[in-house]
Amino acid sequence: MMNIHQPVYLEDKLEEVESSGKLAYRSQTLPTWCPGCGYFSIVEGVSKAMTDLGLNQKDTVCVSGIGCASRFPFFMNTFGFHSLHGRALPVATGIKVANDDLTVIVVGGDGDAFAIGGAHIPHAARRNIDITYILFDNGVYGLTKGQTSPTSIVGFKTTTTPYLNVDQPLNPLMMLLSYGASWVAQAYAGEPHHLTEMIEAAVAHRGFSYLHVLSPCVTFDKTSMTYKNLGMTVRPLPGDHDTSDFAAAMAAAQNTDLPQLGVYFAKERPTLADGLNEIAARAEATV
Amino acid sequence: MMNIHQPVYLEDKLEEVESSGKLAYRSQTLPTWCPGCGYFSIVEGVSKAMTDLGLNQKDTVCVSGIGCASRFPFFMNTFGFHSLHGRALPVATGIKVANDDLTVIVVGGDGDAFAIGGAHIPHAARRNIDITYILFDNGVYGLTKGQTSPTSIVGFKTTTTPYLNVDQPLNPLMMLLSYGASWVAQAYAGEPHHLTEMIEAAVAHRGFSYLHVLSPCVTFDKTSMTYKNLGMTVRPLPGDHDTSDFAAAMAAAQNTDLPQLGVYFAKERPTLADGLNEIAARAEATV
Amino acid sequence: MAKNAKQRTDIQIAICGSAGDGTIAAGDILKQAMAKAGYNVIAFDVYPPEIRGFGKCIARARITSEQVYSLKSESDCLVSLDDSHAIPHVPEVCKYGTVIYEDTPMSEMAEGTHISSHLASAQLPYGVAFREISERVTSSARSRNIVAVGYLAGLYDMPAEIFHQVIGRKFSGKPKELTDSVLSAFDAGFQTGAETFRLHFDRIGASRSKSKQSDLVMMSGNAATVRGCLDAGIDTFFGYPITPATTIMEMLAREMPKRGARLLQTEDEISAIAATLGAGYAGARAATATSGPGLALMSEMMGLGAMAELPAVAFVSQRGGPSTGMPTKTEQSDLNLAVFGVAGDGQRIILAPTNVEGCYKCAGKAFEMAEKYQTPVIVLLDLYLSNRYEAVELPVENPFSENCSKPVKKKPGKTKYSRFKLTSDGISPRAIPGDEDCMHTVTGLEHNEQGRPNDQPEIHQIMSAKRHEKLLTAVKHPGITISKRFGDKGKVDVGILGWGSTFGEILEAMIEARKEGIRCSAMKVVMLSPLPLGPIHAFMDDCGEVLVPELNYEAQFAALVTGATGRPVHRLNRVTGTPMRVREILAEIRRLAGQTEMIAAE
Amino acid sequence: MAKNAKQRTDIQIAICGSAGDGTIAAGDILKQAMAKAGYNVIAFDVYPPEIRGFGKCIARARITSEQVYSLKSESDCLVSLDDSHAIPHVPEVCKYGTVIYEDTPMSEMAEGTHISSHLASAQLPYGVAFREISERVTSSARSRNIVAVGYLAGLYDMPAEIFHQVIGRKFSGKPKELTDSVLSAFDAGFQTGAETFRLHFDRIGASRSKSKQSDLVMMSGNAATVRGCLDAGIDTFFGYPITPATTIMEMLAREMPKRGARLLQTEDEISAIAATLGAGYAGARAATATSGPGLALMSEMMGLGAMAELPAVAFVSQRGGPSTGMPTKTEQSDLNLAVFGVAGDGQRIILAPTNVEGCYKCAGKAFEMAEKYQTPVIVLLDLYLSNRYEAVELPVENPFSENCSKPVKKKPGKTKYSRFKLTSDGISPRAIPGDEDCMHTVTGLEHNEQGRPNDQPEIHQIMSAKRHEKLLTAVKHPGITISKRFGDKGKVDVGILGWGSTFGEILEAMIEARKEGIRCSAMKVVMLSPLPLGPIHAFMDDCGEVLVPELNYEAQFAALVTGATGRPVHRLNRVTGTPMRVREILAEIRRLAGQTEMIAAE
Ligand SMILES: Cc1ncc(C[n+]2csc(CCOP(=O)(O)OP(=O)(O)O)c2C)c(N)n1
Ligand SMILES: Cc1ncc(C[n+]2csc(CCOP(=O)(O)OP(=O)(O)O)c2C)c(N)n1
Ligand code: SF4
Ligand code: SF4
Ligand SMILES: [Mg+2]
Ligand SMILES: [Mg+2]
Repeated sequence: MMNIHQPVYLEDKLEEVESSGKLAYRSQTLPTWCPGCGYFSIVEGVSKAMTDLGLNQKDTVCVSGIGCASRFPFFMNTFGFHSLHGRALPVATGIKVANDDLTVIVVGGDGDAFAIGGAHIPHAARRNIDITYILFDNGVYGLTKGQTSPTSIVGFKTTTTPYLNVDQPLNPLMMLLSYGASWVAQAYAGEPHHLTEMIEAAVAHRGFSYLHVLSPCVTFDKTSMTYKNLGMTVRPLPGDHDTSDFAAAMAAAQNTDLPQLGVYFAKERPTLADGLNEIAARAEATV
Repeated sequence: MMNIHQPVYLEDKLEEVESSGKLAYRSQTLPTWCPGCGYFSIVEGVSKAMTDLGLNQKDTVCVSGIGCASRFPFFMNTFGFHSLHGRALPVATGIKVANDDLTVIVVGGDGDAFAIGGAHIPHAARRNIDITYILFDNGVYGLTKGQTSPTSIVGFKTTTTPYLNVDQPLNPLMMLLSYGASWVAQAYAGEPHHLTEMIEAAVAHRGFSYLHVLSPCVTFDKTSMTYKNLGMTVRPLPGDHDTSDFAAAMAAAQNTDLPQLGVYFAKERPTLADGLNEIAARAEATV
Repeated sequence: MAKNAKQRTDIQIAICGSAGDGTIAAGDILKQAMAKAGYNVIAFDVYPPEIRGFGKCIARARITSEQVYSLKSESDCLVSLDDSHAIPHVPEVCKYGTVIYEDTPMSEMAEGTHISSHLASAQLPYGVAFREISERVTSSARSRNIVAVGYLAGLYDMPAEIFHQVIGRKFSGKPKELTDSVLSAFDAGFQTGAETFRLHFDRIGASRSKSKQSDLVMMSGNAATVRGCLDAGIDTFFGYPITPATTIMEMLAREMPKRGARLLQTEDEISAIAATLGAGYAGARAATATSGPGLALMSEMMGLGAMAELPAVAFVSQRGGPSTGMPTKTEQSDLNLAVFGVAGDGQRIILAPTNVEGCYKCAGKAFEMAEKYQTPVIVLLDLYLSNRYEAVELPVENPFSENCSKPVKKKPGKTKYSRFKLTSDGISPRAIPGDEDCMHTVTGLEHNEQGRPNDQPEIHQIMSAKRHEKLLTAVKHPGITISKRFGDKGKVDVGILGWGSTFGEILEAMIEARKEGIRCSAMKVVMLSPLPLGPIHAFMDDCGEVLVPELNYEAQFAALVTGATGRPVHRLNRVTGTPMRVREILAEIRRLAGQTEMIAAE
Repeated sequence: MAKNAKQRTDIQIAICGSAGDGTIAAGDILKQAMAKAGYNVIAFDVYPPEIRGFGKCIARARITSEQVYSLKSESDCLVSLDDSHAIPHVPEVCKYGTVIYEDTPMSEMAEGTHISSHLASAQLPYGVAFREISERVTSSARSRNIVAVGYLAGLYDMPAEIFHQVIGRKFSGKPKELTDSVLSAFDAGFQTGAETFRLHFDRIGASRSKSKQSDLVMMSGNAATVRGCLDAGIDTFFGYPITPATTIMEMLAREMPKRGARLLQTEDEISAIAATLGAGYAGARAATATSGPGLALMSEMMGLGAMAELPAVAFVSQRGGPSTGMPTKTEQSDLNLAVFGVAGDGQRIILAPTNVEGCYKCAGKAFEMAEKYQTPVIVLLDLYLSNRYEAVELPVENPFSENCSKPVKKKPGKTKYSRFKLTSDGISPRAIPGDEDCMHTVTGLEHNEQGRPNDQPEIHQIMSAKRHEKLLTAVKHPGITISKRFGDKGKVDVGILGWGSTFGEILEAMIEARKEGIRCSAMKVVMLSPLPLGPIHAFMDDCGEVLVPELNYEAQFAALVTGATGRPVHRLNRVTGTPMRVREILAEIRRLAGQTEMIAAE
């Protein structure tokens, strides 16, 4: 795993990219994100992963809520659904239930997911809906210009916490594990190669895969989740980490001071579609 | 801990109750629950706990959402707020932020809490709001006549899962632990003495206390969370369980086949009111 | 005794008891049998909001040979299974009406607690030993309710044979001994009834059409809605339980998987509508069902549906409000929320059927419209319609189109696909995920033809117009009655404008008024948004006075119509949780008819 | 050059650039200084929805000696900090108006990209070397915007002194070197401007009232709202960020803790309103703030507030809709949602201020009303009002009552407390947790006087009436203008009925029309629910034609008023995300005035 503390811009790598075929997955719209925003690495990573996995654009849907992160579908040349703040998962559920054959990638910010959208995650996870959820965690509300978020650390100064945040942040990895997510991993926007690897594995997983991406907001966070701070603290999960060991995953997730990157937990179990097919089979049997 | 598999009715114990002073906390309205419903034990337990703790009725507010469980405030002679489906916690947050001096007891059903109300629990827990949340888990939607709930087991037959439920149930104890709840315990409606003990401890805890009560719905569940099944499976947490050991609490919570009763986790940390007072102090310092 | 074939039938029977008495079941057997016998039946049950306890249940059924449109406010017969509940309903029994009650109360009763002491002098008392008969023939008191049904059938000369069939079907799957014991309870009751001395008006007259018996199905509004969904080829349903919509989901949960369609109980109403829009986006015929509180939660998502031009069908069965209100009582007070409850200029289509057959039609047509006009469609029911039973004839041929989507005609690779292309009717050809070369992103942000976010003044103006104008064509959607006028043609003294379940009472009142010589007609409006303004204007032009009776406090439809037409109307409102009464409407028609005359005389 | 003290001032300046140019900051200094100098100032900034990028920003300020009510659709002066953005705005500069632009572009420019080639012949070009001057005096190009402000001040003879004060305050807390460098950039610009040859109409005239300078505060609508909250003694605020309401929470977050009041950013809007109602129940003066999408989510909770009779104040600042719509553009299309967006008959109070001072008043009075009438109160703002700056005079004495609660007068232990007691005005004495002997449970279920769930027909009817009738008294709430007529008294040809931020343009158009000899008056309606029907009827009685201009597609206020009064009105609607234009309204007034005459002549 490399230690790059600056994101890679599409523009910088235009030549490399053009020859790689990745551009097929990118729309003509250039991301409206701030220069330096960690999110560039993610859009780059998804494009790369799609190329590597050979996904068909017309059979892929990117679904998002509202936020800087959620602008993502506009930058992809796939089908897209830019929905409402917090509602990406239920929209994706509808899409996937309607058409099993689609590859559905859901993206969103920390506020989108864990504040307003908090009721939906447990159910997408426990039902093991076969979608990939990429969470862009910058520990702040970007699009609305810098308010505190559910993952903001104690002591963080924002426009709504001018006298510093006093609320203990949530621990998304632990939460997703407790919900029964069948695949849970963490990556960092400053390590784009590992990030891409993780995206590929997430999309490849059959069932609900949750990828938590630590991603600096260079505009509204100068002190907390910066490239500098993250660069100094992130590290890979230990080489002997057993992704089938739930307790080990939980223990690793508790260590928020030194965020560990990699796959925390992975387990194959029946998906929602499997369940619905089972129901249909039982129903037919009664006719 | 006794092994009583039938609930105790108020009516059966009228004399005992009248002399105990508990009736002060009970409104004139008799619970509209079905005879045999586990909820009777909870209303009884809360009354007893209030007597033992010497709480003043006028300084106590019972807050609920919607459901059979949520009818609770009508049966108490305290202040009460029967709010909307899923919204008991944010309402209670408002009450407590407005007036620190009130004792706030929140009750609700499994659907109320973990389906429609799922976005609110993480935040009440992480903020450590000094309220007591008593969750009446019957694994089914009672008031709407027997649909599946987020805690219904796989294979449960309900009106909305006539071909059997296929969704893996949530694990509320693990979820609450992962949210950072500072006090987490489990009780069983069929063991009213232990239940009352737990309610007392929950109310006494300074901070957010979560008490999960397993409580049979005798009308809409004849097969799953019955007195018979629960009576055979529940057991106390091991005597040496360390309530300060988070990992041990998580491990114990994973054992859903043999639900363990008692305090899983307890930890003192600053409450939301402490935080808000800190903010006020910092603000005053800037004036 | 021979049946008098020439006699017209119009008899309303109310069975009243407490939750444990089998009241609703008794009513169910009665209405099923009479519908099977070829009568028109309208039935409606009232039950308490609590799961149990000893709350009052009433099952009412009006059985007629001619077409009628509502229950009567007076019943011809009251069967009491529990006197404490039934006593307050004695006054609802008409003159020379029949009151049937238990003659063997379990214990001695306090004075005044027995129903017989509450009858008016012109009401006919029939005391029957239900309990005793039940115990005698089934060795249990549990079949009291069946004995009562049998007695009723015997008393009124109803066809015992058909009751046997209905009971047989109801208990199919149960042990044969149980069915037999129930049948013997019925027979014992029937015999007692048939042997009772009675006056001629206790006998039932002819059914409408013996020949057509098999085509009449007894069905609730929610069941008809479900049939409409199934016939329209529903693919997905996402819902969250709430009275009185829950049974729609419950029936679909049984039926959809048999056809490979998929149903999911979501975590709340927001997810239900979000998933419905997601499925609609992916090309499915997708629906959800809820009541007022759930619709309130769906408000933000509904706006997304309007903006992103996505199909979705939402069945909304109203109950008493505001807030949790009265979950088991009827009301028409969610109209404002349905029509206006959206941020921004977010108009969508609202349909409100007026009877059970209409539920079927509107349900199926809602899918067509959602698909064709690319917008959420709300079908507004209410408890009185959802739970009301009527004998209806469903069409033999499936009346719903399989696909109403405007197809994308595109030379592959040639031009770039524009999801929101401006067209003359405002409807853009729609592609769905999986379609070659049609990738696009839908959004709740204002956007240009390609779907890219764009907040330029001209774009917003033209796109707002597009989204509204396409809806105007929906008032001409084929195969559905958007509005319809009944009664006198041409100029009338009083016109009654109505919507939803109350239209039955309106029709009955209009018919009565015409009998009294008042020139009168009634118009039902089925599409509440966009309003069919042409027909409404034409109707109002013909009316001296316009009356709008509805079950809400704020006169929501009256204000809606006046706001859209600029014409004042007379309001008649009632918020009791019970249906409007025909006589209230009639009184108002009479008053207005007098008023018009006075004005004309001035 | 001496200032011409007799000259009236009415000059509108627009500064246009991209997000990084300091456009908004430059506009801010200008408006603050001119307000401090005693002028009336109305200012409004437009910025892009994206966090960054090179989106267009425009800061507009109208500076006048007399009271005016809106921005003009034409500006007298345009300052371009980025020609690519400013070129489309050249046509908005009036005849003989001034265009000021950068004379030293960084690189050579392609033909047509320089603004100077886009001016009309009667527009006056002033090329200035902003960048060069900035680099010369501050050794950085960063203060270009300040140089531009200085130039503007010099050109127009504005008081440099006061600009110095404003810049000083703006940079207080920053290093002294920075402030000094900014001041020198200003001075260099000022000198250049003052030395430029100019025509007389470029000079600024007298300010309104030199003596009252200190009382005029430059304030945005949201800032005035915040002041209203603070003066009304707000105890708790729960909110979730959303444009354009976020700044209300952000300002309160700084101010409330200083007074021991408490603010919490909740997890969503549902929790925000739920906590607000909880706090209100517990006796606090509690508020939240949001925009249309958030209000949509609050719909169910708002209904609970109405049913359980709980106080709550919600500030709702509208933006372009439907759905996410146009977050940084203005619109008045959430009226329907505010008035009707609730399940059941759930009427609540809606206030809509028409200017910045009104924001202050409505904010404070909303707390009084919520408390007195025990109901949610929505204060409906919009982006154009929230972000608009006006020089306002705030009252010296706090105009808001400390407590408007109807107290419980109860002999302790004597009678049982009835939370929902029926009284002549519908308002029941309210107890809160902690009050001795007053325990009760509030609920969204229909309930009796004690608050116990009850769905009897009579109870629902009488309680519905109670909840609605108490609101009727609110239209007479003391100390607030519920509606007001301006312009000609008595019969007029055209009456304009308006609400919200658009009323400024309406007033301006009305004044113009009167100058043209059209008999004309305008009425603002501040309370939109319940509507003050008496004054509206009286006004309409006086008007030949009634015009309702508003910024939405569906003519929401027009339909509301017609629905409530039964009288048709003329609609004037615009959905461009920009304010209504005075000349559009004027054209419509002229048309209608002609029409009335024609009718009168027939
Ligand atoms: C219902 C609703 N509430 C609030 C908003 C305003 N809003 C837009 S994005 C956002 C939060 C963004 O934060 P996050 O989800 O962390 O995404 P980021 O911008 O940081 O990527 C908010 C509050 C909205 N659009 N809709
Ligand atoms: C917004 C909304 N949706 C749905 C309902 C209908 N409803 C009432 S209670 C309930 C579920 C009850 O289940 P649970 O929370 O487990 O409580 P229980 O009745 O089992 O105690 C539902 C779906 C409602 N009242 N409001
Ligand atoms: S505001 Fe923050 S999260 Fe948003 S684009 Fe800019 S850097 Fe990224
Ligand atoms: S339905 Fe179930 S949960 Fe509700 S009161 Fe009856 S037994 Fe209890
Ligand atoms: Mg974020
Ligand atoms: Mg339950």
